[in-house]
Amino acid sequence: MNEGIITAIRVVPLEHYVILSFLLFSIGIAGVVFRRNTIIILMCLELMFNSVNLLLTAFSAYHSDPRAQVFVFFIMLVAAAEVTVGLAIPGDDEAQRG
Amino acid sequence: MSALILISVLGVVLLYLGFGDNRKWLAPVGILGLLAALTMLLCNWNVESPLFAGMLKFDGYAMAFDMSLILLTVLLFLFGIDYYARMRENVAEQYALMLFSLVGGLMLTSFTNLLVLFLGIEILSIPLFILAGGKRDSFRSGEAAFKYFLQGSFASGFLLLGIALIYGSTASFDLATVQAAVGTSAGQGNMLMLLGLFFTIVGVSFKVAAVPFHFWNPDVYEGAPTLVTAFMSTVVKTAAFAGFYRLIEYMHLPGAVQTMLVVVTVCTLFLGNIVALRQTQFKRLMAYSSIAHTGFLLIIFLGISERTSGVLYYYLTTYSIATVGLFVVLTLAKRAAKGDENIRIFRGLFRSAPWLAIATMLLLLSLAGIPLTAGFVAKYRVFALGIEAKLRGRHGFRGSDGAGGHLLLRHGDPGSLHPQRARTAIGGGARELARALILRRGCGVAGAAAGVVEVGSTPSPSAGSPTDEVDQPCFSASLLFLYPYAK
Amino acid sequence: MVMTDLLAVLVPALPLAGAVLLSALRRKFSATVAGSIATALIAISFVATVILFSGFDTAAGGRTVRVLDWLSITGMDIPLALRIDALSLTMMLIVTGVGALIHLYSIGYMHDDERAPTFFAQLNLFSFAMLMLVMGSNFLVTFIGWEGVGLCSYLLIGFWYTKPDYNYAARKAFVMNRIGDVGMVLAMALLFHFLGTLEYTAVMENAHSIPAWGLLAITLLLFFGATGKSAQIPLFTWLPDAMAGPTPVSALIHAATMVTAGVFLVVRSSVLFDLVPYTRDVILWTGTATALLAATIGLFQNDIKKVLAYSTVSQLGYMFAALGMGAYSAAMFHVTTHAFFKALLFLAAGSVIHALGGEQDIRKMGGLKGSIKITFVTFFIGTIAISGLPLMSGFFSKDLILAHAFQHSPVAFGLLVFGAVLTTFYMFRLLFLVFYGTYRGKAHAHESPLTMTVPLMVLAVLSVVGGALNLPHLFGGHEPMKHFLESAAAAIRSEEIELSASTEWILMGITAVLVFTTIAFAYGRFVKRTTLEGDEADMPLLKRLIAQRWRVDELYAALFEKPYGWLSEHFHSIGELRIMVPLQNGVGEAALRVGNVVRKLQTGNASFHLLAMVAGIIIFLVITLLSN
Amino acid sequence: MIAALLLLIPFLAATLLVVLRPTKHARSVALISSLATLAVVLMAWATYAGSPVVLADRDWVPAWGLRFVMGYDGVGLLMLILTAVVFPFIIGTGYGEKLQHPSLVNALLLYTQTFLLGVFMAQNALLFYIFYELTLIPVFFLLLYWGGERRRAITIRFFIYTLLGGLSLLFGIIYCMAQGPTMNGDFSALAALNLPIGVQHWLFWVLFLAFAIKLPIFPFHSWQPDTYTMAPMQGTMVLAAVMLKMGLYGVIKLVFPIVPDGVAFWRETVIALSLIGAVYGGIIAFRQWDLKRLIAYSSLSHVGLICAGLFAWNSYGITGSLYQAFAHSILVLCTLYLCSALKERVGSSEMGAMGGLKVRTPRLAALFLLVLLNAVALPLTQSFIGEWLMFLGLWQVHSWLAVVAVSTIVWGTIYMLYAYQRVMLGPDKWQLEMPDASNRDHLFLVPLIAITLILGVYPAPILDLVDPSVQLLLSSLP
Amino acid sequence: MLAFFYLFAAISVISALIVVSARSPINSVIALVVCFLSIAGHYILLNAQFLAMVHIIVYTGAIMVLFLFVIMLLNLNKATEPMKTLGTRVAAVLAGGLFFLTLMAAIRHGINITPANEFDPGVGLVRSVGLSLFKEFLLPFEVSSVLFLSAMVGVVMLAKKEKVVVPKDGVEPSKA
Repeated sequence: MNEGIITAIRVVPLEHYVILSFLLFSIGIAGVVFRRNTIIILMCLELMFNSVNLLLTAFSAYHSDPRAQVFVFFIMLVAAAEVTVGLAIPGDDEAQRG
Repeated sequence: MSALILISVLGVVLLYLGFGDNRKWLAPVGILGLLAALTMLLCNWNVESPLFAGMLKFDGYAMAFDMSLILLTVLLFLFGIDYYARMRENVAEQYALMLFSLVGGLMLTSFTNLLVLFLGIEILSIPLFILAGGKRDSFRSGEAAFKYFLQGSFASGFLLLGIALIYGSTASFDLATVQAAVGTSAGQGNMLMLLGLFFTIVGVSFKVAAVPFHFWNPDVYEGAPTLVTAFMSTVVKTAAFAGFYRLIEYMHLPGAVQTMLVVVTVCTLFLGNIVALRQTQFKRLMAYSSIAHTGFLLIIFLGISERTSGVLYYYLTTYSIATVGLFVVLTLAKRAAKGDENIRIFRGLFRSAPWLAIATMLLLLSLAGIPLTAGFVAKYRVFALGIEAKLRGRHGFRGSDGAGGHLLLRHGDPGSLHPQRARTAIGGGARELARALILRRGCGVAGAAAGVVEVGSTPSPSAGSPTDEVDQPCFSASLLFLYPYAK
Repeated sequence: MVMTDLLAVLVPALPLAGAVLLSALRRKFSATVAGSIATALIAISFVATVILFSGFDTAAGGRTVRVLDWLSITGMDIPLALRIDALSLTMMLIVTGVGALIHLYSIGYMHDDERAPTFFAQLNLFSFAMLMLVMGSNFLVTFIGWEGVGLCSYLLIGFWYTKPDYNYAARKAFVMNRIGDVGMVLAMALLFHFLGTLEYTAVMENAHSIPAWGLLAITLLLFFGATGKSAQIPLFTWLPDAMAGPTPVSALIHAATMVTAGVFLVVRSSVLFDLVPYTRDVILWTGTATALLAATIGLFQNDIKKVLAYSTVSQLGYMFAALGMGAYSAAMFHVTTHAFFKALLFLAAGSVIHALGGEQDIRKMGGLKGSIKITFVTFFIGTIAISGLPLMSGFFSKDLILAHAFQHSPVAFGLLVFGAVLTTFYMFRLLFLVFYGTYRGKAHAHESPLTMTVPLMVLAVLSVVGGALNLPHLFGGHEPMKHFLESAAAAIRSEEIELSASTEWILMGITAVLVFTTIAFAYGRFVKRTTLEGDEADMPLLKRLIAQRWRVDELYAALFEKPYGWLSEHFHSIGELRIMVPLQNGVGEAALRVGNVVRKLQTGNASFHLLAMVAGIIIFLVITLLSN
Repeated sequence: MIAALLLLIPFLAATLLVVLRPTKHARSVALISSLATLAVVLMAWATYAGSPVVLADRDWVPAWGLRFVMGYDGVGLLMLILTAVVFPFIIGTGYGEKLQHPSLVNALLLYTQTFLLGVFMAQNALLFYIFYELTLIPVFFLLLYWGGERRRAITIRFFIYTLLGGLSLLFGIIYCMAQGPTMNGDFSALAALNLPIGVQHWLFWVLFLAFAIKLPIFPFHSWQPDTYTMAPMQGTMVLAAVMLKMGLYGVIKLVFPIVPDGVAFWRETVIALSLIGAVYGGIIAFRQWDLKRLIAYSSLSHVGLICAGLFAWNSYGITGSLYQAFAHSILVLCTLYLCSALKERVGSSEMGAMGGLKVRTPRLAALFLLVLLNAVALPLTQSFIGEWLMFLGLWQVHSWLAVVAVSTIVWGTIYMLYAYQRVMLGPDKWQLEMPDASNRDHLFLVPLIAITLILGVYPAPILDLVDPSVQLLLSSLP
Repeated sequence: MLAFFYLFAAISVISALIVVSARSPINSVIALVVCFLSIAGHYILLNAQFLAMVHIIVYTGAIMVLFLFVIMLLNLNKATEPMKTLGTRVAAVLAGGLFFLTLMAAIRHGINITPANEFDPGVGLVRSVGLSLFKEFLLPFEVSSVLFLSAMVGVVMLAKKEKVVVPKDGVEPSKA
């Protein structure tokens, strides 16, 4: 099974991953500007972070270097912290008081 | 490195202190801790070794900036004593968050790995998101905090994309290898590298509030409590610029990115100065003035050479000292004027607190860059750099700089020295309040002003890296600064 | 030699001392005391001039007395220096001689005016300025006198300053003089530019080295300056208005001395004018035109002093015509004789006005023959002198000019003769209307005191005897004045009348006949029927035009004064307020306006900020990619 | 030693005034200090032997090779004499004016004098610039707190307008200093720069803009009338009599040596502009109803002529313009003093409120007349010599420009006589009860008029002072 | 193998679009969960097994649950919140699209990166990631604890109810 998976890197060219992550990143941007509800905006932010994670993982696999995956790990960490803070900030008072 | 650890621990200690009702011990402990960190920093002053697994490198550059950051925080803590006098709860948290943010700043000044850059920015910003939302009574500060958070994380998204792309093309996060890779011909041609650089610079210049990313600046500065605004405009800006400079110091940026930087600088200078003319709200005025000064500092980035780090350091220090002083004066004037932050409240200051007014005027002159003040020398050296870099594009914004310089004079100065209107907003209340405060705080401000002036009259050579910047008189000024506070 | 230098400096110094003394202590002196001091000083300088004149021998040419090196920087050395030579001595004699008489006269005239000391101070100052003008050894010193004289005429015309139109007249005189002075300054600048010096002697020697266009420009500009000072065609309207000043002023300044400065200048630089025949023609025809124009206006004037003023302008026209013909000594001779009889006429008119208590309108006079005998006799002598009756001084000087005119260009001769006829007509009209017929006024005429009548008598004698100064060959004389002046201005040598004796006699005969017929005609018209002019409305067109002084004043007002006011008004309202000020703080406004626009960009809501940020990023990305 | 003395006396006196704030005899302290300065300058003049003198030469910023150099040559000394002579009179007018805080007013005046002396003695471009900017600050406060109506707006506009000019000057100076081998800005070093022609063409305007605003020349003059009219009497005197000459001095010391080809290229345009200013100022002055505004426009006209003479760029032109600068200062002092004396008597400087004052105040009228002589540049007055030399200088540049220049004497006459008539002559319109010229008026005006006449008859002392340095300047130019 | 990639890519893109365009927050949360799962799939494809696991635990487990909690607790779900004005929405779409297009234009000539010569299959496994995490990246690991601490303190501070301040010097009660 794992040979099959390992071969994926050789089969799936790197451009695809780059294009995919750019696409997700653009959707994230559109989402952030598109929606007014803070929750949705935060979710789109998460989406942007994830697209970068994907890109980094692809590069790490491509360069077969674990450091990028550690970086992704830290990104997840930061993203978590940000979401909690984001939700806590009383930005949209009407939503909460409503 | 030890300073980093010490300050984080200090933060936790302050949190614990917060439990009991010994609120009055918070600031002194904080200051002592910071001074201890400072001494530890000084003792291994010339130890050039990268301390920790290639992630942080405490070279002269980092040392100098760390010292400046710590001293500025000490300054703000002193300011905080009075500022938080009235507030009851979660004062300890405010101090702690500031220290944590300082930790982020220290990382930024000495990173050698892009991950540390990212983490540094995040650690620097997250506490600020919260601090900005500190003033819970006013709706504005919440909204400002949210706006700041939103744009902050949005920008770090781009930063991450940039770092990822750089990693993609150079297969490493280490700053030195990346800088080398950019220089090589392969790096130049490689599109991914170009995009990576672009997005990283976008991410960092958001923190520095260059033009297309400056939108958060005025609203957040206005919304946040004055102390946080002071913190943001001095410590955060210095740390961000240190990080930015460290990132692209030895990088031979490809032509395309260079032009992008030029365009950003021109827009920042132009917009910062022009819009500031119209501001009547003091903090928004300071925001736009800080944008204008960002424009100035970016000029340095255009003509980077081995000497320019000294100029960057000198400019940032003089700017920060002057800004802190002004914010202190603002708080005094604001409290006397019952919370009104319009620049009208400065009118008649001369009548009620002459020395304070003179100090303010000196600070304003330094910000505007009028001769015989440190500000002038800083601007002069930036100019000299600009000219040496034979940059044609600069005529445009040199003019706008002039306007910027005068904006402060135009708004700040006549207001405060206007004898006729002594009896307006500031009125009786200010007189006894000012006199009461004058002894404790005023001379602090005066000290800052004196520092600024003293520095100005003896312009220092711009040669060498920040380390030999440090031993020139401007630091004696800030030390002078500490003395009156130790009441 | 030192003595003559001292005397030379003394001549102008005395009037200056007088002026300073009198103006400083004007509170202390009474009218007569101040008057006598002033007269004494000018008399002493007259005596000094006479001594200088007697000790002067024409062979040695002139002497330059260097008082002070005034302007001495690298490449320029213009000293404050006086020059004593035939020409300056002649003028000095006129200025101090006639001046002294007029000073004496004005003691009486200004007796009951409380600001008399100031008047005498200004009179002395004028004499000083005139002497500097005449005695200057270079153009710049002459220019000192030139402008000084203009200033004094401004002060003296506007002496009774409480009347606004007197001030207007004074200002008009000074401004017109200054316009003339522009010509002078430009000429001097050009001269210095070419020759590097302004000394008369040096200029006259190497005048030929100046290129043709330079000479033309200099001479035309000098003449333009002269017209300003001597009231010729373009700049003459100030002289009639100058009659607003006290009569002695009119006599001294606007008859005898200042107005002849122009003639003096042309004679002094006659070498330059000799080299440019074109300018001389311009001078000839301007002079003739002025003579005729002034003469015609004089016909219908009703103010006694206005008639004399226009007659002065006309006589100056004659002098300039003579200069135009190259008859420099004839012009100087006419200047001298004119000084005598015109000063006499003015002083006599002053005496008439004094007698009638300030009345100047001849329509309210008449029949004064009996009551003020001396004034009548002297006025009569003056009239016949100016009309050029045979053997009078006017006859010799005017006919000399007419002879030159005949020889030079018959057309000019004809016009000038017609001018002479007109002069005779309006002078005798004046004489008959004032002294003959019945008295039409209200006041009781009484004869002026001795201080006023003595000068009249002296001048009357001079008017009669004046002709002897330059007696032509026909009458056995050998033109002493012409030979005397030759030493000063070389050009006078070439000034000869080649007419045969018989033609000269015929010319004199014609003029004499014409003069007598006009006298008879005037006698019939004014003594028999005392026809007075009605008001201008119902006059026929031509006569009304002449009576309204060819509407020259209105023309100048429309051409210059009103447009200048309009220009000044609009320069300020449009130029300053609507263009310059907005332009200047436009910079500030522009910055603020742009600031506003950009400030609007800073809307409150977060999403707009994000959008703007993304837009910024995209734009910058495009820029980066494109410039890659 | 002289430099230290010259700078210290007014500075110490001013600080003394600020610290002690003596209201009663503030003016006398200031007067004594200005007279002391005058004494020092006269001593310097006596010992001046024609060649440039270097007073102080110390290291200021060794790293850049910046040296603190003070000294003067003929032109500098003339300006020093001018400042020293003018300031006692300016302080003297203080006795008439009733201003609040007299000690502060005089302190500010003395500070201005210190910085002005500094400007005229600075031999280093950056030092020159710093003093040049510093003079603005005391004047700024003087105008801001003691000015007439709308002073805040006008002062700020004036200040920003001049600072903007200063800014372009700073940029120019730094640019020149950056060109040279070391960063020192000594005039001699800058003169030896000979920059490429192309650069000189635009650099000329960068350097000249500051002085064009300060002088002011035609298109940059719109700040002047408002500022002069609004400023307190002493403020206008300082602005018109001395600050203006800084512009002139700056042109001679900075613009001519550094950008000779630029000057050669732009000469005609600048002369044309300044002559337009001269004629334009003269014509507008004719219709002005406020005496002070009339003086402002007349000053604009005179300065236009002076600048044209200066840019004639030959020995007569420059000597003439410098001589005329001295004459213009004296003239402006007298006219402004007269204006303040009349304002004291009539209550406002509007000419409508005057008229026929000769009846009431004959002595004052006489003094006004004597001042008028100098204003109209009659021969035997100082202005005539200045104007005569300038006309000569201009003639060598371009004959038609000279004609326009000479025409200015007519416009000058028209508005001065018109003003004299509206103020003094005519019937006594308002029957106001007013004292005649007091002996303070005499004490002020008679010496000045004496200076005008003496220097009109015997100009040698000033001409000998200026001429050698002008020849030196011209010999060093292409 | 390629088919798997395209499958997961399609799922993630579609779910991302749903997240953005969903009417009610609940739908978008669910769509986001689907998107995260598809990304986890990608990780497995790239043999980054450690990351896949951590991803599922952290993102889908912690963050999405947090979102659900917030939505449910503060009942944001009930009304479909008002959409932004048409103008901004069009602008938003335009912005996203343009951004994507510019990036595509930038890399249209392909990415010329030299792959690592020897290819080590064990990169994504827990062992190698763990080794490098705790050897090379120890400092960031420790410092991120500061990050978490400040986040927690901040959140608690913000969320706490304000206590009324007992006036000490007669000044009317002013909230901190």
